[in-house]
Amino acid sequence: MSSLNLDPKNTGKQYWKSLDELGEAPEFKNFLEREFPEGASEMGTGVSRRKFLQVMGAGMALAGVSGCKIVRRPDQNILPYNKMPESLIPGVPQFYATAMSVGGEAVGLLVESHEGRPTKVEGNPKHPSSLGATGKYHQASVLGLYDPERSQTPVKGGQSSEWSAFWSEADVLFAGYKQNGGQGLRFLSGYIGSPSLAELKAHVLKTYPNAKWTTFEAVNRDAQAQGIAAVTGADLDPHYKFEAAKRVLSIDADFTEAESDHLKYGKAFISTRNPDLGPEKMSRLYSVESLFSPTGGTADHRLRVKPGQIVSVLILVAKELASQGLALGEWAAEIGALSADAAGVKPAYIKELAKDLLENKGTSVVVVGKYQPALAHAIGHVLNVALGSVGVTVEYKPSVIKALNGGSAGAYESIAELASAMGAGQVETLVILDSNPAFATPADLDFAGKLSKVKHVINLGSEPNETSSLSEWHLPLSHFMEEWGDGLAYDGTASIAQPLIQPMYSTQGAAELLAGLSGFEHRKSHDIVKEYWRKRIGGVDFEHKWRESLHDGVIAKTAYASVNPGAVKDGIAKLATAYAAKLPKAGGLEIIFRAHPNLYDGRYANNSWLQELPDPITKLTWDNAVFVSPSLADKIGVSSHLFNKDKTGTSMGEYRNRPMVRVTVGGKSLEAVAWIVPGLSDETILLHFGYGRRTTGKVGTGTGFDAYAIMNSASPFLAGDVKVESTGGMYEVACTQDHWSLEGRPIVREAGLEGYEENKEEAFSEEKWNEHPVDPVTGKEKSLWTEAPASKGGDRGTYDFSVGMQWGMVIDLNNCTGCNTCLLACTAENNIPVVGKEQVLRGREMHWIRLDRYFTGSIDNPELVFQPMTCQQCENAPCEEVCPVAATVHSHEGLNDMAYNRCIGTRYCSNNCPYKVRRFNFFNYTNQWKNSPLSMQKNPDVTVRFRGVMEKCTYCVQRINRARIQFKNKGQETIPDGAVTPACAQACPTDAIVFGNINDASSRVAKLKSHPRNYGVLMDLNTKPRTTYLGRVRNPNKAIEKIQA
Amino acid sequence: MVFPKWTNKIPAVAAVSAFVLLNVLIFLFWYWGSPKHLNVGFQPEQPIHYSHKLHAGTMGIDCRYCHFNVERGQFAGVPPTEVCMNCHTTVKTNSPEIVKIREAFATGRPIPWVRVHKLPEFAYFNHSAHVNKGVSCVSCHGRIDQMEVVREDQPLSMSWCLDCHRNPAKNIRDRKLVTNLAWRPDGDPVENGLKFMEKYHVNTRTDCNTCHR
Amino acid sequence: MILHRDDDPTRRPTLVETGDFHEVTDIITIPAETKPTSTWVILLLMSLSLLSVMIGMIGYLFWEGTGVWGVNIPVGWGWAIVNFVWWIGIGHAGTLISAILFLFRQRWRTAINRFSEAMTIFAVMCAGIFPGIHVGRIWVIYWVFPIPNSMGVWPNFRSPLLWDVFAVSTYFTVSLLFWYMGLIPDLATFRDRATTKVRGFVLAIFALGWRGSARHWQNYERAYLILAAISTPLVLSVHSIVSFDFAVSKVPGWHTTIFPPYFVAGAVFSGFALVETLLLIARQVFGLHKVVRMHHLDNMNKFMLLTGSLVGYAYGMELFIAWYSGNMYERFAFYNRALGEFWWSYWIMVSCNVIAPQLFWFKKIRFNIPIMFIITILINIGMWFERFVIVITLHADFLPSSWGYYRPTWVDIWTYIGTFGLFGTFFLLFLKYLPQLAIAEVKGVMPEASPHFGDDHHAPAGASAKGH
Amino acid sequence: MEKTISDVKPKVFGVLAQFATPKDVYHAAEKVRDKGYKKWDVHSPFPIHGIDGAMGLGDSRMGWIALFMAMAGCFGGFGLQYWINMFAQPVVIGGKPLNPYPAFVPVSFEPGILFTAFGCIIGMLVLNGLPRWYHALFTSQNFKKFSDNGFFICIEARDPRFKLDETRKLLEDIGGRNIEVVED
Repeated sequence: MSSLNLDPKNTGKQYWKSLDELGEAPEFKNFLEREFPEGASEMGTGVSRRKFLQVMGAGMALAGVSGCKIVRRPDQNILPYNKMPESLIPGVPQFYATAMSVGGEAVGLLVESHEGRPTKVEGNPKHPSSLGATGKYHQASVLGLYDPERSQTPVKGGQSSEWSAFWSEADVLFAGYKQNGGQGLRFLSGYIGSPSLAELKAHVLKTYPNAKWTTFEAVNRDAQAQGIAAVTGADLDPHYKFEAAKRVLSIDADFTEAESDHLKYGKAFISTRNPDLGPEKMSRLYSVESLFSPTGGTADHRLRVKPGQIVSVLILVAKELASQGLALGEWAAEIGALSADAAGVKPAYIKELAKDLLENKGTSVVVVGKYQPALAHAIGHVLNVALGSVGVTVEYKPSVIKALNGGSAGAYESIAELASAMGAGQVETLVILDSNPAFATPADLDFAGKLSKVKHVINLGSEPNETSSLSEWHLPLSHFMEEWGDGLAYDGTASIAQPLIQPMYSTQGAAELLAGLSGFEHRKSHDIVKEYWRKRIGGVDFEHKWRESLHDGVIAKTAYASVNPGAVKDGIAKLATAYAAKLPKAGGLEIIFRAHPNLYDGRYANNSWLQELPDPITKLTWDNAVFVSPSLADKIGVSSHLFNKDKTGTSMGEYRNRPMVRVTVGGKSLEAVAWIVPGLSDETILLHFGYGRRTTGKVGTGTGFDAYAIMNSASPFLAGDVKVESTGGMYEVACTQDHWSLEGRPIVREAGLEGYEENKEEAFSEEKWNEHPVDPVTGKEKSLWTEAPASKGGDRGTYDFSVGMQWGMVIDLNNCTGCNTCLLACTAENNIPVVGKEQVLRGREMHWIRLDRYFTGSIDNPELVFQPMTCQQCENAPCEEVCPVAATVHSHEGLNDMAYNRCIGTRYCSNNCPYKVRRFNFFNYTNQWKNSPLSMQKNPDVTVRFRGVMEKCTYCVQRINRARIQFKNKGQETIPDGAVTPACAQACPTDAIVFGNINDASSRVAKLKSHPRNYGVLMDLNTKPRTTYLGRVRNPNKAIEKIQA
Repeated sequence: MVFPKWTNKIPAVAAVSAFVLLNVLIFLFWYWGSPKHLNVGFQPEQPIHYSHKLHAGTMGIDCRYCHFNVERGQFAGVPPTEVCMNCHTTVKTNSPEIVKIREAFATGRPIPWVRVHKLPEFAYFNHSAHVNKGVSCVSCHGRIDQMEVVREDQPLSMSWCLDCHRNPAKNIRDRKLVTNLAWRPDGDPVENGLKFMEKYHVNTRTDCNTCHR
Repeated sequence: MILHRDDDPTRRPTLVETGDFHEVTDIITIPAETKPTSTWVILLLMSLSLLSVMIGMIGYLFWEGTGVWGVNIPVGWGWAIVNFVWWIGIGHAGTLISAILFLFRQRWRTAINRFSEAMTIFAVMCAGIFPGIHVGRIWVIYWVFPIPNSMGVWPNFRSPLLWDVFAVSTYFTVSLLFWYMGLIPDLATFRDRATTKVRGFVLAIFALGWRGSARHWQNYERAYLILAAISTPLVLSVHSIVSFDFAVSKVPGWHTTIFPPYFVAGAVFSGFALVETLLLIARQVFGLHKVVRMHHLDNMNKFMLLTGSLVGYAYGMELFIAWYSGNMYERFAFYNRALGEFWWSYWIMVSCNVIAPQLFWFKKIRFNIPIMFIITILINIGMWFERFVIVITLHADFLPSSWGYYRPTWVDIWTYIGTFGLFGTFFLLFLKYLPQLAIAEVKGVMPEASPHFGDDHHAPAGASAKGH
Repeated sequence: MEKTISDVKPKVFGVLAQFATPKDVYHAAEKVRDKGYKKWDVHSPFPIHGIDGAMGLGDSRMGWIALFMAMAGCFGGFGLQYWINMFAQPVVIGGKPLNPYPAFVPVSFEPGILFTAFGCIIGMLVLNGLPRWYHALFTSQNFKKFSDNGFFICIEARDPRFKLDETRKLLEDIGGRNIEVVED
């Protein structure tokens, strides 16, 4: 089983045995051909040779005949290296530090590489924005690298071409601009997060003084910058220090999911959510929002208001604070002058809220979301200053974005300016760097239409998209894992992004293109980056520093220092007028636009992992939808199609088709499918942009609905005067969890901090929660059998779960924010196939982790709980006893082993699994990797499962075994705590998942297992799950609870 | 109609012959169909007539000189061409076989060795885990040092693996001797094995996940 | 069932009106010796076409994978298992009727036993198909048998599915032997009447040279008795074991001790229903009014009334226990059955299985061929839905987050319809070419068969043949 | 005398006589039995109640065969399961002990039944010396009636008491008709 199984036809490039598994390697094909002809008869009627080969091709299929080979195995080649890279041990993965930037903010990563193939992304603990954690986009990025539909060669007018051809044209063209200083030459890019690129940009603008550079990101922090600048007079970013905050007021801020630096914030915030800190130390989160954000789900009090009222609530809080004696400094008068209308919000609520903040003066903080107007950010800042939070729970640092991109105009203003210039025919050449304005811009700009007025459109992008199809030249962009680069974290910390693999196709980086266009010097990105940093950190020992920063993934001492914000008077008044102008008139229906949680602004539409990743709140896959509140659904008469009988969820089946609605905003209208979201404020529509791509790969095209079509560049994220009516049409939506209610079952257990404090032992006990606790009579489990640990026989039939390493897991429901990263990490680590919308509709998604979401309380204004549900590794596993062929049995270390190659696929185990966490290959889903670079992403340590085989979470047993061998080779029998971390636990930003040896009393997991909050799901079935949960404890404000009651 | 007399013999004859035939079939399948017979003795032609007998046997080069990853990695690894070149830049440079190697090295085109020992893709075998616990190469690969051309010496079937994983003693020896294929313990191999099992904390596992992931 | 008329051996059983053995032989053999009727040919062609549909569907399934069915997670079993249990249930009446009625010396059994045994065999064939094809990797299905192999791996004998494998295969084999054994003397009869060489030859082969020797009869009768004696517990065990597939699991609505008796009752219930359905058709087509008498049908109807009521009781008991157990999951499972998204299937089941057979309280209905025909059909439908209701319970078990829905595909539907082709084909061939009634047994229960016939001075033969 | 008869070629198999009803053949059988014949038989389309008594036959041995097979099946089945779970494949499944004997009941019971069934049919055939496609009686056209409405007694030449004329005479006396000498 050599991993060096090279294809003789190409030298150097490394493939791996999975290609064999997928029946690709030619020698493997005829190997099968000669090996299994008799086997064909076992396939039953009507199976052609070819199909049969595919069938036999996949790994486990061999199991069928491995027991009885019919003919002598024919030749199969092993192709060794010629010169072997140092430090490479075949079969042992290597990790390299790099960094990935989304929206101009870099997060440091460690990428796992198998014989030169990047296969898995982990967080870089040394990087301030990662701290070892990763987000969805990072986990999914590795798939993007192998996306078979990536742009691979330059394309001119639809015809694939050569870089040389491009340069010969470009050189002529730009020689001309050299003369006229770049008259009619425009550049468009997203936020630049790379210092070296920023320098090049400056260089370009120096070379072409008359050229203009436009920066546009559909998702941006302009409002924040504007607001803070207005009251501080400087381009500053707030950096919240949740670890120090005891009271948090979140104004529509999804800071554990979508805000800048959310990985860091999540960790910090969660660290204050441990109920054992006690009432003094445990934080309390007030969340004011219209939509249901995961952060809102973790809130102790979530105030559900209409979008237009959110700022008003903030104003009221400010005024209330002032009236309770908080000095608002130079802004007191301005704020006093502000008018606020928050009809429906109880004044008492505001009063108590303000009181609580005031009582915790100095340790409270106000966080304002990036979609809120500048005014909100300004007031937020004012309150933080007044509450004495600055320096304690929030500090200010120069804005990275501003530093690298400059410019005072907001993104939407700039793009509008560019659009009008194009419309006026003032743009002769437009160079677009890795952005997709033809799609990701509000329809009122008609950007796509105006592109036709531009003579030369040069578009550098990673995939063919709406813009490239309208470009004269589409140039392929390298993936960040193929290209040298650098990036700044939100706090300014710089990282070098080193490549892990040679560019797979003839692609180039943005820097290389710019270098070429500016100085006509064709430098490689490596030199560009390295030269830049030589200038920056230079010094005699630069080479050493360089290697060090490559190794660490961060460049030492580059983080920005925090600064003391200045105070600018009557900044608020100015913003107030601007705000009032855009504020939709009260009373009417309002619509809010947000970036899609998985597709961002649409750039990830062709990433099948992200497409099939369920939306955290609604669990929709492969589509976005017009989100309406239950009451609004009633009003527009679509609820009957959405609700199930007793309104405990959307209907499971009678209506597979969901109703279409027509949404009309400012004259533009969009037909999209409607979906009910409990907890969304009434009279509000939420629509995510990013879906509805017209031109992209097979995966993304034709999924969802294009929200940009009804967005308006003037006020992109909030609009009033909306009409919505049912069209009577129908549309199929693939949702992975229709049911909302817990049906009163003790699956997710919650308690208030007070109740928990009173009686910790009781709060989450079986006796309290179960009608039938594990043992009503004697206090011991009821079992007909002497259970395994006691049973003996045969030579190694003795199982004793009290000796050796016994694996177990604890998931802290207090920590889980439902961000889905674990799910993607699992997908990447365990070669989990994507099944597509049709199969999800049939209920056949393959994710090993199901991130269960339940709404509790009233359907209109519920609370939200998440529960990651995966194989519980029961000691008395119901799945095992029913398997007729013993394909799933127990290991000595308490794992519920699943031997894929023994499975015959009766699906009985899944039926008998009370947690329904087993997944079945109904079709040969792994076909999708055939003849595709996707196969190179697969983890060689995990078998690729074939059609007809059951699979499930293994606790990442391949990692356990790797560690075991590693330590045993050192002569160490037991694996130390922390040496094995499953993919999910490693990726989790909030450390919700703890894994380890429960026999080792000193291990984290063992400690948690003995914690009073620890409980098992469905313990009354005596399944003895190895995965248990820590009950959820909220920290509500009694006074406010009274008001709500 | 009336059947001839001899038809009365049919039942007895049929019964007996059926019984015999069945046993023969079972035996044939047992023998011809089992990996013991199918895998053992597989000896493909190699692109280069490399003789383990000469190198490992006569000249006594240690296995780990070429298969240098065997103690660190999952795979013993087929040596990169440069390993051959270490010696053959000077030794027997003009033999036709060496010429092939030199060409391969020069062109960077890998030598398409033919795989002899092959486990199915879903079975994960780790060389280091075995070698470091004193399992000798010879246990699975036989007397490579006596093979002109490498042949498969053991069935490598699952039950064959299990046999050893259940009673490993006779295949465990001093770690220093794992590459000494000729070595035989003076006394009872089991006793000797038990000694080193003690020393190396050998406790073999038979859980599914030991080999299947 | 007290059948006073038949229980007095000295009186002519109403089974046959004639006292002449030869006439009996004729009645039963002539249909097999004459040319097939056009009705028969048409029916056979229809069956064959359905059979080919089934084969096509299975081929498609092999080619594409289990995904062509409606099954999913959480509903891992769909129509395949429903059909399996349904067919196997139907397969139960056959052997039960012949075995139990034989042990109880119910002489009227001779009217139906050959039918029902044949039916059993064909039904079990149909049933056997499904467990075979419903697995994901059909080409390794042989792993369920304890065959020594170079992997050193063995089946798991804790699994009800494995018990199924043994139970069903045993049941099929034993039924086949039982049936064939009964056929031997009758095949001899056919043989001795054979006119063509080929027919004579073939029949002679299968008659094994039977010559009605008293010494042979002695062993034969004893062997038959023992077979009957072991078949009875076998029948009970088989459906009990099938019910274990559900009862042994943890799924709420499956995990219940009432299943074995309830399944057996249901099986016999549906079995009798289908026997009667087919009997009524055959009776019409082949004019067996003389041997299959009204009061046989009456007995069967009474039996269905009994088993139907048992099944109804089981339904009620399930609900009661679910409520009484106080287990929230059980309670919900049954609430969901009756009022959840699949409420319709539950109520079809109840009305067909519990309400319909209650009509048999009325003598008029028990003696009304068309109505009883309809009722038997209804019962068969109802019993299919019973299994559907049970299997579909999977769609909402413990964790609400995992709840799903089930919807069959066209492949599911056509595979099921196709099995009728298989059943029909075999059954028609049986009707045409084999003795539909056990000739020797029918003769054996005639008064004339008694060596003491006429010794005592009873009502003359034929008298009691009339009336009732 | 016997000698000459036995020398006759083709040799005589026995004398076959037909009777009208089960009753006749029953009483005839009693008489043949009383004459002390051993190698003789009654042929009827269906088992005649009590004929074995009338013929003085012993009890059938079927029961013992069945019992033996049943035991073999049951213990074989259980033994297999026990061996597999305790020795061949001792893994813990579902947290149950290695020998969860209640779970082994079905697969012990079913083989028991299966073996018994085979024991019955094969045993029956063996005891009856079937299949036997050739038999002297099949040469008699009249004998064909045995499977319809004919009742026959055949006394075989193998019987020590067999004397062609006497035996034929006896069969006539006890009411046999269509008496013929069946040759082998």
